Amino acid sequence: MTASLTNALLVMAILAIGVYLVAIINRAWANALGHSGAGNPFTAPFYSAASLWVAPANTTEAPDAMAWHLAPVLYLTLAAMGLALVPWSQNLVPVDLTTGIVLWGALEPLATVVIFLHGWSANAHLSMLGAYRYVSLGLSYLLVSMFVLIGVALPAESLQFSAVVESQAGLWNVIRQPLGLPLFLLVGLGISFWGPLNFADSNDLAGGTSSESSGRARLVWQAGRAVMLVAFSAIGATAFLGGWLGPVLPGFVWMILKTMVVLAMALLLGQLIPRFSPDRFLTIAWVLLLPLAFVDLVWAGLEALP
Amino acid sequence: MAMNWLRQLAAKAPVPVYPLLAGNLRTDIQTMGLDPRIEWVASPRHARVLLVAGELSPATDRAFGKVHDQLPGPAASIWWQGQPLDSLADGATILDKADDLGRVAHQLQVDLLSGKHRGEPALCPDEPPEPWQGLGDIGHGGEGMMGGKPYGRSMAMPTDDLRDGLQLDPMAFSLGPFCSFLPPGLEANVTLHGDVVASFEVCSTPYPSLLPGVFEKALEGPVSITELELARARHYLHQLGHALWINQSGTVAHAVFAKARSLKPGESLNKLKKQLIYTGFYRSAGADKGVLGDSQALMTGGVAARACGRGSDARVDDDGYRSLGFKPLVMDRGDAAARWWLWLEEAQRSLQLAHDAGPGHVKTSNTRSVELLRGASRDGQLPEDGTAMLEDLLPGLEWSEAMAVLASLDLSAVQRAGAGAEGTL
Amino acid sequence: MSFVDLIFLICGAIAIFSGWRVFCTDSMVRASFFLLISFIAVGVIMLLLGAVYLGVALFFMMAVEMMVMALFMVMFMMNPAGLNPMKMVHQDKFAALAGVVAFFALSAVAVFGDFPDQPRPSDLDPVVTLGKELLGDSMLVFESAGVTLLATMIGVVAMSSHRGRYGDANAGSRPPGLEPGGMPAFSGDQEGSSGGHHHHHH
Amino acid sequence: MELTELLTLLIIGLLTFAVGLWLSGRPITKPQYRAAPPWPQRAPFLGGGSPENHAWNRFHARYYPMTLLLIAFEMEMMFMYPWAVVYVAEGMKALVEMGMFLAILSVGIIYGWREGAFKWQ
Repeated sequence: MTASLTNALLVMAILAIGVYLVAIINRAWANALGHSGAGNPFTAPFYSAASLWVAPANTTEAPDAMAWHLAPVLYLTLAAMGLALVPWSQNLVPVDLTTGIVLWGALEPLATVVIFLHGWSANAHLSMLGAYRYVSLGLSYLLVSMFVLIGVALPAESLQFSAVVESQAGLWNVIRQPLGLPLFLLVGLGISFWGPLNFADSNDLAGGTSSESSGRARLVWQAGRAVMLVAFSAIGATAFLGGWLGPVLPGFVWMILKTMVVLAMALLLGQLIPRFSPDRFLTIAWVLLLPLAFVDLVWAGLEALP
Repeated sequence: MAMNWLRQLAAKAPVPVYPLLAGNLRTDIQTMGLDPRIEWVASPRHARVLLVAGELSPATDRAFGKVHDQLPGPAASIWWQGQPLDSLADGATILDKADDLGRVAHQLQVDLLSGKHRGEPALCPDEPPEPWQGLGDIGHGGEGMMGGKPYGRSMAMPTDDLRDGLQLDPMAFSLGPFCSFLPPGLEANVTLHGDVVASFEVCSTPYPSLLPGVFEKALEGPVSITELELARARHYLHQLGHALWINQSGTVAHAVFAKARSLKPGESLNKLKKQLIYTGFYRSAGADKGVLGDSQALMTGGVAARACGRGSDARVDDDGYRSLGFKPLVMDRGDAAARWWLWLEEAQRSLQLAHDAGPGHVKTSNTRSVELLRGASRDGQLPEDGTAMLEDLLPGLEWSEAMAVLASLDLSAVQRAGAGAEGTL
Repeated sequence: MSFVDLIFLICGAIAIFSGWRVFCTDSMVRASFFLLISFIAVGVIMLLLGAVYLGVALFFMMAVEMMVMALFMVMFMMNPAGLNPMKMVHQDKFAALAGVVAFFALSAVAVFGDFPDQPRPSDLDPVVTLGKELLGDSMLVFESAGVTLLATMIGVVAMSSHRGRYGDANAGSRPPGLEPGGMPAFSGDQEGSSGGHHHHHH
Repeated sequence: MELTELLTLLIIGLLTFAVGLWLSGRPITKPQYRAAPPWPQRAPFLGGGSPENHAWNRFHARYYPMTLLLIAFEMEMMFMYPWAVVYVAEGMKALVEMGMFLAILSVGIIYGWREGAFKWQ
């Protein structure tokens, strides 16, 4: 019980730091790309968060009140549960489930449900368009993500994330299964609807699913997105970059560094690449990415054969 | 007045401002957004301050009231280049210089957060959209499952679908004139089937764009090609930036606006060009859509026509340009990406021309036929509004593709600055 | 009462409550997601029973399925959000009766059934066992599941896709005749856009 | 063992849920609630335009064949996970069997692609 509580508090701490980290890296990239208004990466996140916190709330004419209120909270919760699955070092695994990979696979469609609800429940046109559009994305990257993660489970002979890390003691999966990480990066951008895969909250819908919300509800929504991206990056680092493995430095330091590398890559792609058309992405996901995921799986399988 | 620490922190954040354009001022707005003390937001729900840019016309009062009231209060407006509405004139914040926006907005944010400014009164009456016609306590519907006006709005009835042999409930609404993702002033009745545009009916055309001063002068007499081309390059970069913003590349768009603010003759845009190619901007949403027909291309003129292979460029009739070896840039794809591509190419070439012309040495010679920012003026005839073609162009497109196509076209009428008085304003 | 019992009772209550709400709410979307909540609660109970794989798999299966169900609900049902009041149940008396009978039948099995009571061997990994089974005795079942799924996919595409081998569905597609080779069941307008697709669901 | 891990997960979920609820503040979404914002503020944002009807209607999701294909495909994931665990132990047999299974399903994907199921309908 005590161990559970300590682990839970640890995850909460990582969650808080993660949100801050995403804000910092995102602003740092913006500054590097020539955005003059991004502000000081270290202080500006606090100002923006406070600004959202004190902003008044909004509602719509006839919303699905419960769903609208709960959707951001549930999204944050799902993100936190994803974060909980991450093994930070050999001895520090908050939730070392034997079916961790399956649970991560379950969190993705549940996130899709919650994002859909967020846009749908406002009973407003632009936000609902964002919600429906997102579902086409959420249901498309799901299979890719599952195949890629099964690929890393093959050499580990387990669905446990800590076992996946240990299986990479000889060689990291990023080299053994080179298609895995790039495919998984797209999944990460999709699940947190960031940059090129921001179908839910896009500018051409005046903010999409969050076009009707303001204030603290929006703060939770943004925080949820950030946590989801951190959770995804940490899972990506675990599955492909050898998790806590590394010389000299302690395991969790390696893990943090690797997570930050994946996170920084995802955020950079998010800022540089323009949004796909949903129509086009649907075709790409099924006709290009899914076969690539098959190839990745076969590759992983052949590589793992004794 | 005292603020708690949270509000003090919040006051330091960039002011979230919703730009409400009551004139064709998007370029100015984009430049003003470079101020780190403010941040443009896409929905008034995210804003604390409303910037009213331009002179409101009585025709849009109702629409203005709607957007104004959608800012979660307390919120306040800043008026720029126009008179405040009578009902909001008391204590209105008026901006004289565009550069001051950051300071003024920030001050307003502090006042709003500290409670010194109580927010503006609502303009629309506080009552449900339509009278409730219902049976239950909370306005539940009329007769049957589809009739009535539950919760004060009617429900859709099925109509024939655009593509399927199905009957669908259309999603119908009017958009604009103050949408951040539409050309300023454009008002349209939109019907969607799913997220595909089924019909797009233009109700009021976008605000005419006013010619920059140097183009004004070019219609009167010889002007320096350097100045003219710098203004042109700036304009195309701003258009491109808007398309980038629509396609969710806000950071890149910001960098483009920053570049456009301080263009130098002969500057190279190669880095940007490469970046846009490698990041797939020309393959993003809607890039292969919005191919113009011949008459549409001629109607639009300028870059849009040249992107379809219609090589008309009034600059070939000008001795000044001919002496610089000018040849029109033409493409034959005609889709949205071709226009974006050509905007950047034109901007690059304009910078080159500005360099070749040298400061003030080579001047334009032809005032009867001048290549403007959109299309050409021929014998004093300026390009007219072309938004009617959207009614043919957009139906059948998915929403984000339709918005991208809109962001690749400049269809507003062109007006001389002096002509505003007898125009729509 | 142990902690596990407590969680079991809470999840059971959630499953039953949200299952009941499915039939009370007006909104199709809400109904789908109440059903999802119900399934999730059942999934948690499966986790408590030690069926970690099945429980978690239930989450992802049901999340996808309920999402798709919600989409189709909204596509086909008039008044999908229940803005106008309506009755969500048909033949409610019969359904209630059938429910009660089923409940007692299942309860009887639970109470009077003779369940094996030897505990699971501690070294048994259900996922590994399942995998071995798939590659062993059940291989034929497993591969025929693949063929069944393929048939499902082909059927789904053939029935639902708009653009088919013979061109667009609305170009020349007509409802089939009432008798082989007979006139179309509905002689609509010239574009062949049938107006006969009113969905009288409730 | 496993139950401890699940307990931790439950605690994390509940804790985040509670924090999220606190962060998102008091719900003001109920129309009956007295502090609800005025009606004009609550109208759907359309840049000054107005809707003809409620947004909640029958909505033609243009990608519906894909969702049906996904459901069929997703059943197969149930088999993939246990397969992955015993893959190395079973070796070539596992590869061939799953290869066959995937090949069968790929036919479905290819058929769907050919019929345009992965496009906006």
